[in-house]
Amino acid sequence: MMRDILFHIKSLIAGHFTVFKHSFKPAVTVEYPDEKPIIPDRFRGKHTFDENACIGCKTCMRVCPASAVEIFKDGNKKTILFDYKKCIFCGNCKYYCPKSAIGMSKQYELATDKVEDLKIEMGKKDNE
Amino acid sequence: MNYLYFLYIQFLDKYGIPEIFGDITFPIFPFCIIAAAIILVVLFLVLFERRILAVFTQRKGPNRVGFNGVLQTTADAIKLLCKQNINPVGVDRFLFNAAPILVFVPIMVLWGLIPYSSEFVFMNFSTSAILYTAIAALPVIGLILAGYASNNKYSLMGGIRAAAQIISYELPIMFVLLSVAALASSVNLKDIISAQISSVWFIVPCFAGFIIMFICSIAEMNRCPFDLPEAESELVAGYNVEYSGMRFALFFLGEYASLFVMCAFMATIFLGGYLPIGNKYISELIFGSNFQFLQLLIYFEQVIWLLVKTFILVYLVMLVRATLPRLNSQGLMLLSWKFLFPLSIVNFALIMVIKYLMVV
Amino acid sequence: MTETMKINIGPQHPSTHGVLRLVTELDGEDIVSVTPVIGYLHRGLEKSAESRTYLQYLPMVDRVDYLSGFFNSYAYITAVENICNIDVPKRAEYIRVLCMEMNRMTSHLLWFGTYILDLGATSPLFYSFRDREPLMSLFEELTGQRMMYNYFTFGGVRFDVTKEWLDKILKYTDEMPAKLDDYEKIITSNPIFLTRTKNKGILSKNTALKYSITGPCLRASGVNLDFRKKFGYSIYNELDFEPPVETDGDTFARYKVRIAEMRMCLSVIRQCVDYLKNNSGEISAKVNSVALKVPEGEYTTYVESPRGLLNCYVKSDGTNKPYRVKWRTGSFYLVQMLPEILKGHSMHDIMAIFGSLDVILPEVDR
Amino acid sequence: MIDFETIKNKFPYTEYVDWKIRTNENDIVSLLTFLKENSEYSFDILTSIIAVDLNDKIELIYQLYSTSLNTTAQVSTYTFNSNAKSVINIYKSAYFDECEIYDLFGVYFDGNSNLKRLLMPENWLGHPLLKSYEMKDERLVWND
Repeated sequence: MMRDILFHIKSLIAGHFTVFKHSFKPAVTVEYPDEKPIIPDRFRGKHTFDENACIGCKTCMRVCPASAVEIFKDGNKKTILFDYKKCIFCGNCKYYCPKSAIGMSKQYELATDKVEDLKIEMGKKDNE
Repeated sequence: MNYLYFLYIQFLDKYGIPEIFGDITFPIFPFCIIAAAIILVVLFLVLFERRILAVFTQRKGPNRVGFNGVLQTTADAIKLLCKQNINPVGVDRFLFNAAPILVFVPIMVLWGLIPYSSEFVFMNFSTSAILYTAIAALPVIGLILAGYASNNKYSLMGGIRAAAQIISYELPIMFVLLSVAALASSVNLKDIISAQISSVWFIVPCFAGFIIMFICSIAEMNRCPFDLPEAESELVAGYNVEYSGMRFALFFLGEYASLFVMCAFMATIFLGGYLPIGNKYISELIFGSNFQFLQLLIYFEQVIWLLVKTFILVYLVMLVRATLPRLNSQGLMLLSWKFLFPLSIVNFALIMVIKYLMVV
Repeated sequence: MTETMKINIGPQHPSTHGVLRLVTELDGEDIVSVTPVIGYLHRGLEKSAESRTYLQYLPMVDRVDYLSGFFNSYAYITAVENICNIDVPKRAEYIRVLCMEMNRMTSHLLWFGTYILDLGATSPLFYSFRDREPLMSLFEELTGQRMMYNYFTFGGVRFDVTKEWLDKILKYTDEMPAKLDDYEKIITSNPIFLTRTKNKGILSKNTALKYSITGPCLRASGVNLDFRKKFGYSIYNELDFEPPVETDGDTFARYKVRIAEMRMCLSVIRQCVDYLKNNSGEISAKVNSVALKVPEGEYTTYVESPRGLLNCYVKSDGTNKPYRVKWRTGSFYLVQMLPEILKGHSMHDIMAIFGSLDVILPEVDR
Repeated sequence: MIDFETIKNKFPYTEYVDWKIRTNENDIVSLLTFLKENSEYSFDILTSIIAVDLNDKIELIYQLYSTSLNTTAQVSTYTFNSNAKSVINIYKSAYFDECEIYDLFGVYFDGNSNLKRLLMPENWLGHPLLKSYEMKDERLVWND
């Protein structure tokens, strides 16, 4: 009984001391908007599109689980439409593109207050 | 306080207003002082707690609003004040509105009982220590009413838990207070402090009592690990689950005001209250004993000593909060009735023996 | 006879870890009966499989249980690989096991933090999240994302690991035991924690088997059933480890099993890193994932996930889409068992017991 | 190794290949009881029940695991009229499984008196995992 109580008191003190000890360690916080986290190279952020490399095989459309990507082929002109309402950033379109025309950038701040902004068309050519 | 009263009567006398009017209206002054002090202290305490908890967990805490985050809690308070007061369907309107006030007012009275310096006591009753414990138990009525009036089962359970808790933890406090009163031969808080000038601080003879008092005070202010009435992970928010806006702010204010006042009370009866370490005032050492405003300076210094002691205790309370998980109701009862209550009686008996030896 | 009170715990509640609804009947604070209501997070993952190709479905399986995505990918991928008879290179298997064990570590760390938070202590939550963060960053570095990895492919893994990456893991495994000791100092012998967990929510061996409980909860009840050890799938039969077993079957035993399992994970991770550092090889068999030809057949994988046995049943009818995919998850059966384990306890113990089971709701509803 | 002859003698319409047993839908309860209670096998865990819609019939697959033998077994049966025998008296864990199959496939289990929708809402129309299922509920208007 007495030994139990002593043991409990000892463990309580040890617990408090462990928490107290942590107050001397530096903070691990990343203060986000001021201080950006380090983004690794393989990060899957917003897509990039190289219209010259694209051959219009539409593999990306076939491998996308959420049907978030669409390729429009009009002669030589290829455009791609990403729907970020649906996209789950799985990277399938990037991984299985035979010509590496689709890439994924490190851009991750994609929040917007307009729904229309979430549909992004890439690869428009001005010359008609 | 007497000086303030004297000034006020003199001021009224100048305009020919009778003294009786002054007697009746004078309490407005301490009321205003306490209200302002509570808001200031609570704003600081909340910030202090958030920063301290952040330090314990290797975070930074609020550091955006104002210089290094000092205005964070002020901004939070303004936000709470601007929020809509929601009256949920089916609440008992009168009790629902009265409950936060019933929680807050007794705590405000408690603030008036603490001697902040040897001349700065708002209410100096001859039995102020006893009165303190009596009033400290009152906020629970507000909690029960809040739980009952909210028309919410979680709130009701929170309120009932609060009642059960306060009953179990009131008794050990009384016994500890009795032993302190026996040591000081008085139940007046100022006398208890003056008794500590001549002898040691009462924490030395009555260390077990201090531990009991510390645990019971945490239980009385419903803080972790005794936060069963508002247990977030079980009862969502317990008795204040339906409250919003200003009424919620009152609960919040009451919680932190009671945290401060409980710690101040413990500092008063165990750590010598406003007494400095070694009974030597720093201002006396600096300015010499012939300095003109020495007495005034000493009053201020006494307040600072009390604040320092209080905040050391507040820090300890926060360390406990950061470390311990919440008790369950069986553990709560067991701790109180099987451990603290017998220990407080033993402590009381021990103190009586010490007192007897001291007198002889 | 007192009148009982019905109280709804959830679906929106701070500690149901998702959207579980427990219709609880209370007598005072004592529980008379509990009825779990699930389905608030049903996303139709099994139906979605039928309208997608094998490759299209692959990124979605990470979301069955978002805390241990690698296990789900592994279960699905091995099922498909076995139907197609694809041989996976050994290095790829080692990388897979390494990822899975790291994932088990993150999952248990998250469980530890949230469970202690359920009990009311705040600091350990932040410590466990702090220690989970390096692993998440390592995952991000390797796979590109912190939770929804899409890293395993049919026939292997997508990228090879680098030496620096492995060194970072070794550093982590060296630092971690001391941190686990810190957790234990705060919690394990804490008297409040002991009163709240000892002899609470006892799950006897027979009840556990009757309700097909698997994983740490079963091992805490004294049954040494770990499919990694028993089946030795992947390369687990080459690794040296001993799953921890406790006999009490109470909440505290489950806590101890998980803490011991974290230490075991670290040793398994170290063994995998050793192999990967000293051996090189292919990381993926040559498989045309886009036009994957899956012959007719069916296969069930048995994977030991952090929450118990994870089965993935895949039936193929020879087309490019799975005919039927069925997920069997550990949490589903844990939720079913809740009425039995909570009976006779008080309101306080609901969260203490429920938290110790480590139920993840997305996995229950799929 | 399993002695298939004894099973074959007891349940004549049973096929057996490599721990995969296919049986008549009437025999399923007695076969599972036999597999569980026979001390030689003692399949004590029913890991899951899988239902597969084969258009004209529904296949029910009972996956068993034996802790003593450390082996899995797969017992399957067909149901043609969406009616099956409940096994909750043998394996308690089957309750949620059967509710789920009732919910998603519309199979009724005789002997399970408390069948309810488990994952879908109570008032959902149809059984989603059937191959013939189409979402026809007009109450649900999706906002695209």
